[in-house]
Formats: sequence, structure tokens, C-alpha cells
Amino acid sequence: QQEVAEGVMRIAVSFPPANNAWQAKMLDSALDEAAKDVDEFHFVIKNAVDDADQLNILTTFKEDAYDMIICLPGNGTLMTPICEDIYDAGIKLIIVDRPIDSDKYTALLGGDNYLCGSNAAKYMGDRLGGKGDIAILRSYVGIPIDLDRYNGFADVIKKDYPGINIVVEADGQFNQDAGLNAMSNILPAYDKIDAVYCQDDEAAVGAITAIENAGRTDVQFVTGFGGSKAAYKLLSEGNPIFGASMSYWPTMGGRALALGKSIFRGESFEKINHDPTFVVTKENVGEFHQHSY
Amino acid sequence: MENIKQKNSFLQLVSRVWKNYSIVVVFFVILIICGIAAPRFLRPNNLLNILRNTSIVGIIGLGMTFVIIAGGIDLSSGPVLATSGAALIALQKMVTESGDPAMPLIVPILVCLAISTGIGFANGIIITKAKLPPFIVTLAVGIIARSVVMYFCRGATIMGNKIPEFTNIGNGSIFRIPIPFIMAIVLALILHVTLTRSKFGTYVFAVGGNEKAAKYSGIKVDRIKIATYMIVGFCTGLAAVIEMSRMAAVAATSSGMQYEFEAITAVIIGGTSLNGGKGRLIGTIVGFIILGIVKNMMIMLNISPYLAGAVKGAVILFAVLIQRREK
Amino acid sequence: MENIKQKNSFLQLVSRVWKNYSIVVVFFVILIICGIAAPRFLRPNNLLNILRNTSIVGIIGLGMTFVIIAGGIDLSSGPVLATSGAALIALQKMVTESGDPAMPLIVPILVCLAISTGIGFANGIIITKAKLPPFIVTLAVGIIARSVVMYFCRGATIMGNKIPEFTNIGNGSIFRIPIPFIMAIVLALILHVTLTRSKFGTYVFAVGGNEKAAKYSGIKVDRIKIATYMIVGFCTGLAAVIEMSRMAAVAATSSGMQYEFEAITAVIIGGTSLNGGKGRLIGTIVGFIILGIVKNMMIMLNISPYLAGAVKGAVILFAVLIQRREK
Amino acid sequence: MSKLLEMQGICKSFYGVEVLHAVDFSLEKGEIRALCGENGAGKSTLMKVLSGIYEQNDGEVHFKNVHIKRTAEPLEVQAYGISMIHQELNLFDDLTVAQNIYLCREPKGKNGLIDFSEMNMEASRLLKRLGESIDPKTPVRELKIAQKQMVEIAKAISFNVELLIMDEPTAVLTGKETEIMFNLMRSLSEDGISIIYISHRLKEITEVCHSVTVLRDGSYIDTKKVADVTEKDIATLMVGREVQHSSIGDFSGDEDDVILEVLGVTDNMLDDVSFSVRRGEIVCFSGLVGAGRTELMEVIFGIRRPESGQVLIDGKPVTVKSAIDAIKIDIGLVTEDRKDTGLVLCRDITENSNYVFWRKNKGIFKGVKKTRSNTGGMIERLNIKCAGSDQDVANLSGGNQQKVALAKWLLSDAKVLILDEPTRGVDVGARQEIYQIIRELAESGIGIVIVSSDMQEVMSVSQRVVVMHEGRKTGELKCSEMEEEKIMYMATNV
Ligand SMILES: Nc1ncnc2c1ncn2[C@@H]1O[C@H](COP(=O)(O)OP(=O)(O)OP(=O)(O)O)[C@@H](O)[C@H]1O
Ligand SMILES: Nc1ncnc2c1ncn2[C@@H]1O[C@H](COP(=O)(O)OP(=O)(O)OP(=O)(O)O)[C@@H](O)[C@H]1O
Ligand SMILES: [Mg+2]
Ligand SMILES: [Mg+2]
Repeated sequence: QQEVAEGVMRIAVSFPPANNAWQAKMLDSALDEAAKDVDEFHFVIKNAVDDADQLNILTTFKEDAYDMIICLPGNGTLMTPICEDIYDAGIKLIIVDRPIDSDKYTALLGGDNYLCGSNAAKYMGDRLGGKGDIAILRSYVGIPIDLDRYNGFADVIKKDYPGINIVVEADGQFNQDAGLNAMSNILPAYDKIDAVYCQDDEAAVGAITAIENAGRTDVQFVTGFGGSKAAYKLLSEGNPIFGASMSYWPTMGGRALALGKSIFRGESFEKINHDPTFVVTKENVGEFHQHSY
Repeated sequence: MENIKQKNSFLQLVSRVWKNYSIVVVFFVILIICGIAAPRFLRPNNLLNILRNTSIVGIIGLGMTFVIIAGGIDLSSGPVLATSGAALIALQKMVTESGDPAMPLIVPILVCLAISTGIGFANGIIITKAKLPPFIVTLAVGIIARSVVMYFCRGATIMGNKIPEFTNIGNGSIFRIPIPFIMAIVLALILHVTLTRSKFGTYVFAVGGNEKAAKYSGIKVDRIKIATYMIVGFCTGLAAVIEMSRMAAVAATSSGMQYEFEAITAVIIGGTSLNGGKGRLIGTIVGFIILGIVKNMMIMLNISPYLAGAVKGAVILFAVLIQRREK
Repeated sequence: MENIKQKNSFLQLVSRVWKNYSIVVVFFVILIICGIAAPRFLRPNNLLNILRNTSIVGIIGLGMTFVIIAGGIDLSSGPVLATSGAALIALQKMVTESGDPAMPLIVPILVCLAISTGIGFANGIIITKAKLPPFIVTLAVGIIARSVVMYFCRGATIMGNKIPEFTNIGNGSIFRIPIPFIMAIVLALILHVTLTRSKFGTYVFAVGGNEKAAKYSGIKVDRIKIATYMIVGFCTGLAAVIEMSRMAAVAATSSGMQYEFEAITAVIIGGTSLNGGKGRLIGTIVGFIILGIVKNMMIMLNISPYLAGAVKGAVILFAVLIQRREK
Repeated sequence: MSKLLEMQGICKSFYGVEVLHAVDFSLEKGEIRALCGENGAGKSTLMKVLSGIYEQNDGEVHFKNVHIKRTAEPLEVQAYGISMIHQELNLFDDLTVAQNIYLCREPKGKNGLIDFSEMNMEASRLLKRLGESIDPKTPVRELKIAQKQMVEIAKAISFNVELLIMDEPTAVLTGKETEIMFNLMRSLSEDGISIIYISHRLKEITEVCHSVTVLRDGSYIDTKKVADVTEKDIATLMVGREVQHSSIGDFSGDEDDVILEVLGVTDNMLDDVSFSVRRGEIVCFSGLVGAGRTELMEVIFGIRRPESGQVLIDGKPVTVKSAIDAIKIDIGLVTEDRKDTGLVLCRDITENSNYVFWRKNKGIFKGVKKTRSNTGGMIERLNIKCAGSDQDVANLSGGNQQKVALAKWLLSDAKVLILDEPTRGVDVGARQEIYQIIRELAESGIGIVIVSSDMQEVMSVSQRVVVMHEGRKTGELKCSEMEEEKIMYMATNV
């Protein structure tokens, strides 16, 4: 039983399911941060199995009257009501990665999937000289991050690069095998694919394997997303078709906990903080290895 | 001789009680263990919270019990919840020019129930008329339903109108008892009476026990089966109403994800056999509360999120093991 | 009278052939439809690619056929693939100081197969000795296995040693035929002979058809069941070897996700009944190829990812419908 | 010389209820021993203990002076040379006849796999010996119940047995097969093989057995030489009182008051069959296995659709497309295979006996009081031996299961009641009671059709007999004209 000594702050952390490597690293960095300063802070970290479960967990946290709740909403819209309730109940609330549809929170440490998607579109549009046929490997079609990453990309392409055609979309599902399978199905169907936008690094690694296996030379480059070890390794090895990874790092999990600690310590903080986004290429990958997952 | 008979019938009584209520015993054992491991667990607020949280899957489980007793299975519940829930939100968020809801709340709710019951009906019709295995039919119908709702919502999360009458369904309480749990209990009572006292209930058992014999006894086997799928459909619709009202929003991709497995797990933990012909609703209720307790305790005891699955799996095995022991 | 009898036996023959091979007919119909809808579909490269992609789930399906014929089910295959695959990668990536692999490749592969077969054995033991329903046991064991591998990998993707001998297993071809497909076919042949020509195969049918009668006939029912779970475990281990070698990496959270459902779907499409007692491997093979074709065609025809599910569900229903029609 | 088999003080309980009380049983080499007793007396249970299916709670078994362990599995017991034909069929529907017969003893070819051609050949030889011409490659699913029973017998004798246990093998057989089987039993006995034979047909016992052991309520009563007793003595020993046999006369009611009329029914199994039943009349159908009697009844009950022909009730043509339709117009059918089509084994006596009653009466609820009195009445009237009306039917003895199947239709208020082998597995005492009930039903104005393969039953219960052969009606006799030879003659159509 976790009865906590007087003066120790109780902080609860709620994450969506750890069903991909990015999310797992998020959890891992949070666990690392939670293991520090144990005489000042007591952390409970919980992954939900789905949205309703996350709602239940947040409700449980609220009932349990934690001093602070840190929430990475699996679905920002769905978690809005409970987050508002938490804030209204006087509990400090930090929202991580994805915004909720409300400004009732103490602080936001946001990643920016939409911006990363736009970065990818710019990178791709420029490298292709504004025209070409491309494929997209999405990341669990329909979930909020998928839509952000997709819309960020597609909006810029539509607006700034009308010569680029999105010829096919498939699902890369945040993992290498799915990326490999999806790409290996795409290649025989299209004689010419100039580039592939993968909404996840792991899927990109799989897609590259498929392209290499098929011996296709028409594909000039593939872009990934997120910042995974496997992707950075390919980049630093100088893989000819891996163009760039649109990175923002799951280590923000740990940083969110650190932010929480600093708030209790009375340090000043911004309400809205955006984690920077990077376009990681062969050239600059060396600087970023320590952030990868 | 007399003596033997009496002793026997006493033993028989004990064995019968244990057979029928072992799950309840298991339940109290779990409750006590939890209370000792984490005294906070027993706080009324926490217990009520567990009841609220488990009611949604529980309501689906009640309907699922009927289907499973009749020898079927329904793997489409999750997607059906999303589909009917999406319809509910779409109608509920419509407003007139003056900003009032375009229709009384009851209309979207009825539409939601009609859609879910309708899909249940479709499941039943395909299974009985085309004579296809329920596992594959409901799996396919579920995949299709999820896909259709994704298509219409373009995958996005749709927010409804946040009016108190609506959000109160899922979030409110009456005399501190969560409304979803009250709904689950009322529904359970009605269904329990239906299952044990009505002719229909007996026919459900008969169809699951021996379909051919049921047919030869003049029971309209197909109708009974279709009815069970409509019941689980209706229950899923009701669960959708609660789920939608809790968040006043629906996520096309993820609403109701995996609920069918949670529900089936609760039914089996409750002692209903997947072979059909046997089962009871009280078991299902205890089954879903046990699942809720497990999840809650994982938080209470701050178990490593990586190991949460291991604990859950072990508790499920333990729960079914204890009550099957006597076989 | 004579005449009638002859007519009957001819009709019976036709009906028997159709009953046993309707899935093959369905298969060719689908092939032709696809070829017309998308001529690129029929290119050898594309077809070979489909075979390669579907072989992993297909191999699991072969083992699953045994379990299902014996009246069981295995919902733990996906997590077992991840678990045994993780062990494989962990050993395979070990290097000596000079950078050479620390052990011959065969060692990690054998360990992988041993682990998956071992978990299958555990499934079988729990199901038979504790007399628990396979659905819930394998579900729980799967949850536990996934959780354990997540715990050891801290949820991350672990990269192995990318040596050609290893990656060639999943990515290579012999005379243009993908190696995974060759493995699947060889395994299918061995298992087919086992199922139809060996005593063990007959007992598998007997146990699934009528467990009590099997026991009365002196069949060691428990052993047969355990053996089927070990077979599906072994097959899953083999699938893990291929899957791991394709990317030389394992993702604790996602490797093998949902493979059990794909495999079960393939088995049912192939005409094996979930009630046990009947089934055939040829059906499973066609079943998993059909599933692969569906995925491929979705891309060929550039169907909206939102509607992909609807198409898949419809094809599954169509495939089971056609071949069950005659019942 | 010591005995081949010695069972001493066998006790067996289910859920704390003792059903065998220290039973002793012994047997000589080459002896054919009948085992008799009322339904639920414990015959099957005793034999299941012997064959390793149940573990006795107390008592010992010695076979050829070797002690058989209490925990011995069926396979071990088989290895001693003991093989059993169960009361309920234990076949695998989706395996072939040959696979069923040689299950666990499949002939192996050189490559270690099953030698199917050898197996099929052996099976066909074995079946020929039993006078059956079934193709050994047919799946058992496609066989009729009598053929299935023959497969069971073939399976049992295919072992290298020294003791063969036969639990009511003739319940579904007709005279012809029974005769073949008896000859087989005699020749086995001459070869020194012992047989334990359970049957409720006492005539068969005096015909083929050397001696008879009687059980009553789970206790050993007596063993006698068959030469020293009459059928009546055996019945008295079983029931503990005298059993009255009675015959029935010709139909004496209104000849023109026809309640059921069947005209020219034809399909691939039936060839232009017509017959009629009058209000209050009992008509029996006799014939060999495969005569098409069951099919004819299924046509009347709406389970089979004929190619042509008509069914008339009370002179009006009716279209019966399903059991539901049939029940609506008050036709009832007690099916011949209680396990397959008669009972929901995993449900209790109350539910099983009231299904049709509930179907026929309006209302949503079951009606607890009425249901209870229905069930209680039936348990009493049919003397169903059970722990209570909430006992699962699966746990009843075979004969008592049959009574429950019967109860369902007795509670249905049928105008026309068809009974397909109604006393299959029912003991002599209860059988007489059932005949009595049938007579009472007839007297109350119901038309009764009985399909029976038991000649004694036909002789004692019917007012008229219709004989069929290969789907055709070959004759019809009034009670006063009935003679066994005549019926056999028509049934074989020579
Ligand atoms: N598995 C079981 N569980 C509970 N009770 C049982 C079981 N098997 C048999 N019994 C009970 O044991 C008693 C003896 O049954 P048994 O089957 O041996 O009778 P039997 O002499 O073979 O009767 P019949 O002539 O009707 O076949 C019956 O009262 C029956 O209800
Ligand atoms: N499903 C089936 N498949 C093949 N042949 C069948 C099937 N059903 C019935 N038959 C055949 O139809 C014929 C009529 O059988 P039926 O059972 O009607 O005879 P019966 O007179 O009722 O005999 P019984 O005394 O066994 O009830 C037999 O030759 C039988 O083999
Ligand atoms: Mg018996
Ligand atoms: Mg018959």
C-alpha cells in the first residue's frame, strides 16, 4: 500500500496503451524520471488499454485526490471532459503531447504532429522539385495522431506542391512488419513511386527493406517520423533511400514529469510549451542519437 | 437406505450451492484480499467508481450471456457500439438556428438503440439463414461496421453537445449509486427474469443445448437465435448511450475497441460455457466486477504498467480455476 | 429403385467433391475477378509477393487447424510469436569481442522454437489438467506472454544482427519462390500427412468430434489435446523465425499483433468448423492466401483506407458463404 | 477351475449418491450371461466400472486372476481383453466406418502410416460377417441408427476379446439383425469368449443366454441358469412383483372416424405409401431396418418434404412444413434417437418434459406451479427414477431418459401421437406401464402410430400392424390376424 509520508507530493500519470515503440519510450523515460527524487515525490504511472479505460483511470486518479495529474490523452477530444473536471477539482494538470479541446490545464508540453507532417511535406516537395508520385504509409488510419500527421502533410502538399500526386495510401501501423508488408504490396501495383511518406520511423524501416528486396530504383527516398533507433541507425549508416526522419521525441514523457516537479518546487513556467520539431537527416543525425527510442 | 438418501441430498445441496454460487465466493475472497492489500480500495468512492467504470462492458456482457447460452458468440459489439454511438452523437449535436438541440434527447437515443438492435438482427439473420458460423459472421460484420463508421467520420473524433441531461446519464448518480450501474442492475433483473422465468429463456437454453431436439420440440430455433443477437445488440446500444454520454464524443477508430473480448471474458469468468446450453447472469455480473477490480487494483498497487497484463491474465485464470475446480 | 439409387450416388459424389473442394473453386473465382479488376494483380512478382506476405500467418494457421479440429482454440499466438521472437533476437544479436555472432544461428532458432512449443505445452496442460475452457486460458496466457516480453524489452523495438544467412530466411527466394512460402508448403505437406494418414491425426479428429467417445475408445484425450497446442506453438515459433528474419528486429509491443485472429479467420474460411471434429489443411492454405489477396487488392484498386475493412469483411462473408451454401 | 471374471463388493457413487451397493458378479469362460434389472438399476454403471470408465468407490475386480487396478484406463482394460458396446452410441460422425471400427488399432503400413486399404478391407469383411453391406469408407454421419449400432458391434468384435460386454445392443435393431447377432454370439461363446449381455427384451435372454444375473436398485439380487427360469420369473425378480402381460383386441371404435390419413407419399426413400388411423386406434409399423418407417413418420411430422402425396387430418388436407406446423395441428412425434433429436441432455427433467407444453400454451412465462405439477405427475406416472425434477437428463439412466422423451409428448395434448421405438431401453415393468398409458390415450380418442422393431411389442400393443419393406407398404394385418411369421414374411417381402 502506497500511503505516503507527510509532505511528499503525489503525482499520477496517465498514458494511452504502450502499443508502439514511441509510446513505450515515453513510458520508459517517465519511469526513469519517476525513480528520481523519491523522497519528494510519489509517482503512479498507468497505461490505459483504450479510451474508456483512460477515462476510468483518470476518474480513479481524481477520486484518489492526487496533487497533480499528468495526462497524455490517447484521444484529446474524448479526454476533454474529464480533464476539465480534474482541473475544476483543483488538481494540477499537465497535458502532454496532444492538446485537449479546452484550456483548463496548468501546463501543456505539446509535441506537434501537424507541424512535423508539414515539415515532411516541405522536405519532400523541395527534394522532388515540386512534382512526382508518392505513397503514404499511415499510422493506424483514423486515430488522432494519424490524422494530425496526415493532415499536416496533405494540407501543405495541396497548397504548395500541386504537382505532387498522392497515388496510394496504406497502413504502416507503427511497426516494421506492417511497413514491410504494406510497401511490398504497393510496389508491384505501381511502376513508378518517387517517394514514400511514412508516418512512423519503424514503418519507414520496413518500407525501405521492401524497396531493397524488390530491387526498385525508382523510389528516390523515404521519410520517416518520430525518431526511432532503427531509423537513426539507417541514417547514420548513410542508407541511400532514407531521406529524413521528422522527429520529436518521446523523452518528453520524462520532461513532463520534470516540469511537474519544478511546478511544485515553485519554479516559474510557461503554460504552453511546444517541444521543438526537427528534420533529422544523414547530416545532422549525429547530434540526436541520445533522444532516439 | 433412507439415511443414505438424506445424507446424500444434503451433500448434493452443498455441491449444488457451490456449483451455482462459487463465483460469488470467489468474488468475496478477491474483495477481502484487495481490501487487505490496499485499504484505500475499500473506500466507498473507489468501490462506486469501479461499479461505474465496469457497467458499460457489463451491460454488453449481459446480452452476450444470452448469445453464448444459445450457442453463439458476438464479436461485433465494439464496432457496433461505435456505429450506433456515432449516430447518437451526430443527431445529438444538431442544433437549431437559435442554438437549442434540434430534437429532444430521446430521439437520438432511440435511433442509437434501433441501429444497434438492427445490426444484431442482421447478425442473426445471416447466421441462421445462411447457416454460417457466428464467430466469422460477427467478426466480419464488426469489421464492416467499424469501417463504415470510420468512412463517415473520416476517422475523426466527433464532439457532441455537452448538455447536462445527456452527460448525466453516464456521469451522474442517484443516492450516490452511479446511474450506469443502476441501469446495468435494472437490465440484469429484467434479463434474469426473462432467462429463468419466461418460456423464451428456456428455449434459449434448449437451442444452445441441443438445436435439433429443440427443433423437433417445435421451438422456432432461428427466431430464438436471432432474438439473442438482437438482445446483445440492444444491450450494446445501451452501452453506447452511456459511453457517449460519459465523453459527449465518439471516436470512430477507437470507441468500443476490444469491448467484445472484455464482455466475453466476463461471461466466461461468470461460469457460462462457450459450448452453450448452460449459464447464468449473476455470474456475468460478478465477472465484470472482478475485471473492474483487477484494473482498479493495478492502479492502487502501482503495478508496473509492463506487468499489468501478467497480473490481469493471472487473475482471470485464477477466477475461472477456482470455480471450475469441483468438476 | 435401382435407378434412383444410382442417381443418388452420383449426386452424392458431386456433392462430396464440392463439399471438399469448394474452397478451391472459390479461390479461382476470386483470382479471376481480381485479375480482371486489376491486370497488374496477375504479374508473377505480385503473386509471389502475396505468397511471401501471407506465409507467416499461414504457418500459424496450419497449426491452428489442428487445435480447432481437436475442439480447441488458441488466442495466444500473437504474443507467443513476440515472446519467442524476442528470445531469438536477443540471442542472435549477441556477439563475441571480435564482433562475430556469439553462437551459430541454429541455436537462437532452436531456442525460439523451444519457447513457443513450451508455451503451447503450458496452454495444453492448463486446459486439460485444470479442465478450463481453451478460449479463456489461451487469452490469459497470451496477455501474460505479451506483458512479460514488454517487461523484458521495456516495450522497445530490439534490433538484431543483420547477417545475410538470417535475413535470407524471410526475404530470400529459391527459383523465385519465396522461402517462407516454401517453408509453409513443406510444413503443410508434413502436417497433411500427419492429419490424414497417421493414427495421431485420426485421434485429433476423434477428440474434436466426440471427446467422451474418444475416451471410451481408449484414446489419451489429454495427450492429444496437449499435442495440438504444442503443434500450434511450434508453428508459431517457425512463424516467429521468419518474421524476425524479415526485419532482423522484434517489437515487444506490436510483433504478431492480431495474428491469432488472422489465422483463425483463415482456418474458418478454409472450411474447418470451430465445433471441432472436421476440417482440412488445404482449406487453411487457400484461406490465408485469400486473406493476402484481399489486402493486396485493396492497394491495387487504391480503396480508401477507411473502407478497407468493409471490403475485407464482405470478402470473408462471401468466401464462407459460397462454400457453405450446399449445407 | 477359477472364474474368468470376479467382481466383489463393487460400490459406486455419483455426487455422494450411491447407485451400486456392494455388487458381486462373476463369470465363467465361454459363458453368455444376461444382466437384467429395471431402468436405473445400475447395469450400465456396473459395466462402466468393469471397462475402466468409472472408478469404483469400493470393491475389487479380478480378471483371469489378475487384479485390475481401480484406476485402470479404458485402454488398459481393453488390453486385458475386455471390450464394451455402450448403451449410447459412441461413434465419430465425421470419421469413416472403418476408421471408427479400428480406432486406436489402425493397421500400420511399412511407412508407419495407417494402411487404409488394409483397414477398409478388414472392415468390410467384418461387416459382411454381420450381414451388413455398408461401404467402410462412408462417414458414420450418413448411416441410420441401426447401421450405426452394427458398426459398434463390428468394432467390439474386431478386438482380440475374451470378454465382450453388450449394453442393450438390440434396442435399435430389428429381428433380422438381431438373429445375425445372436448367431455371432453363439459362435463367439463356442470359441471360449464370454459375453455379458444387457437387454430389456426378456425373450432374447431366454433365447441366447446361458444364465442371468438380476440387479435391483443397485443391489445384487440373484443369478440363475436360464434353463431354470421363465421370462416371467426374471421379470418378477427384476421388479420385485409380478408383471402382468396383456394383449389388446381389434379396434372396436367407429371404423369411419379417420383422424389421420396418408395418401401416396413418395420421395427418394418412400414409394407410394398410404395408410390411415382412426380416432382411438393404435397402429404399429413393422419392418426391417431401412424399411423407411422413420422417414414416413418424418413426412407426417413435417421434418421431411415428400415429392408427392398428401397428409389429411380429420379428412382435411394439411401442409406440414415443420415440426412447428405439426405441433400446431396436434401431431406429436417421439423420435427414435433420444440423444440426437429427443432431449436437451444438459437441461433438467422439468424443462425437457415441458417444451411442447409451453409451446402449445399461450403466455410469456413458464408458469411455475403448472410446470411443477406437470413434471411431478409425469415422474410419478412413468416412474422416472431421478434425484429430483431438477436433475440434468444427461445423468439419468438410458431407460429413464427415454421416459422423459415420452413425457414431453404426453404433456402435449396431441390428437395424433407418433411413437418411433417408444420403449427403446425401457425395462419390462415400465414397458407394461407405458403400454397401459398408450391404451388409455387411445381410449381417450387419440390416434396412435407406433414404429417398433420389437415383435413382442407389436404383438401386445397394436390393434393393427402395417408392414413395410424398402420404402413400400407390403401388408396390413388386424390384431386378430397377426402372427409373427406372417409379419416377418411381409417385412422381408419374399
Ligand atoms: N454420470 C452420472 N451422474 C449421476 N448419476 C448417474 C450417472 N450415471 C448414472 N447415474 C445414476 O445411476 C443410476 C444407475 O444408472 P445406470 O445407467 O447404471 O442404470 P441402468 O441399469 O443401465 O438403466 P437402463 O436400463 O435404464 O439403462 C441411475 O439412477 C442414474 O440416474
Ligand atoms: N442420411 C441418410 N444417408 C444415407 N442413407 C439414408 C439416410 N437416411 C436414411 N437412409 C436410408 O434410407 C432407408 C430407410 O431408413 P429408415 O431409418 O427410414 O428405416 P426404418 O424402417 O425407420 O428403420 P429403423 O427401424 O432403423 O427405424 C435406409 O436404406 C437407410 O439406409
Ligand atoms: Mg443402462
Ligand atoms: Mg427408424
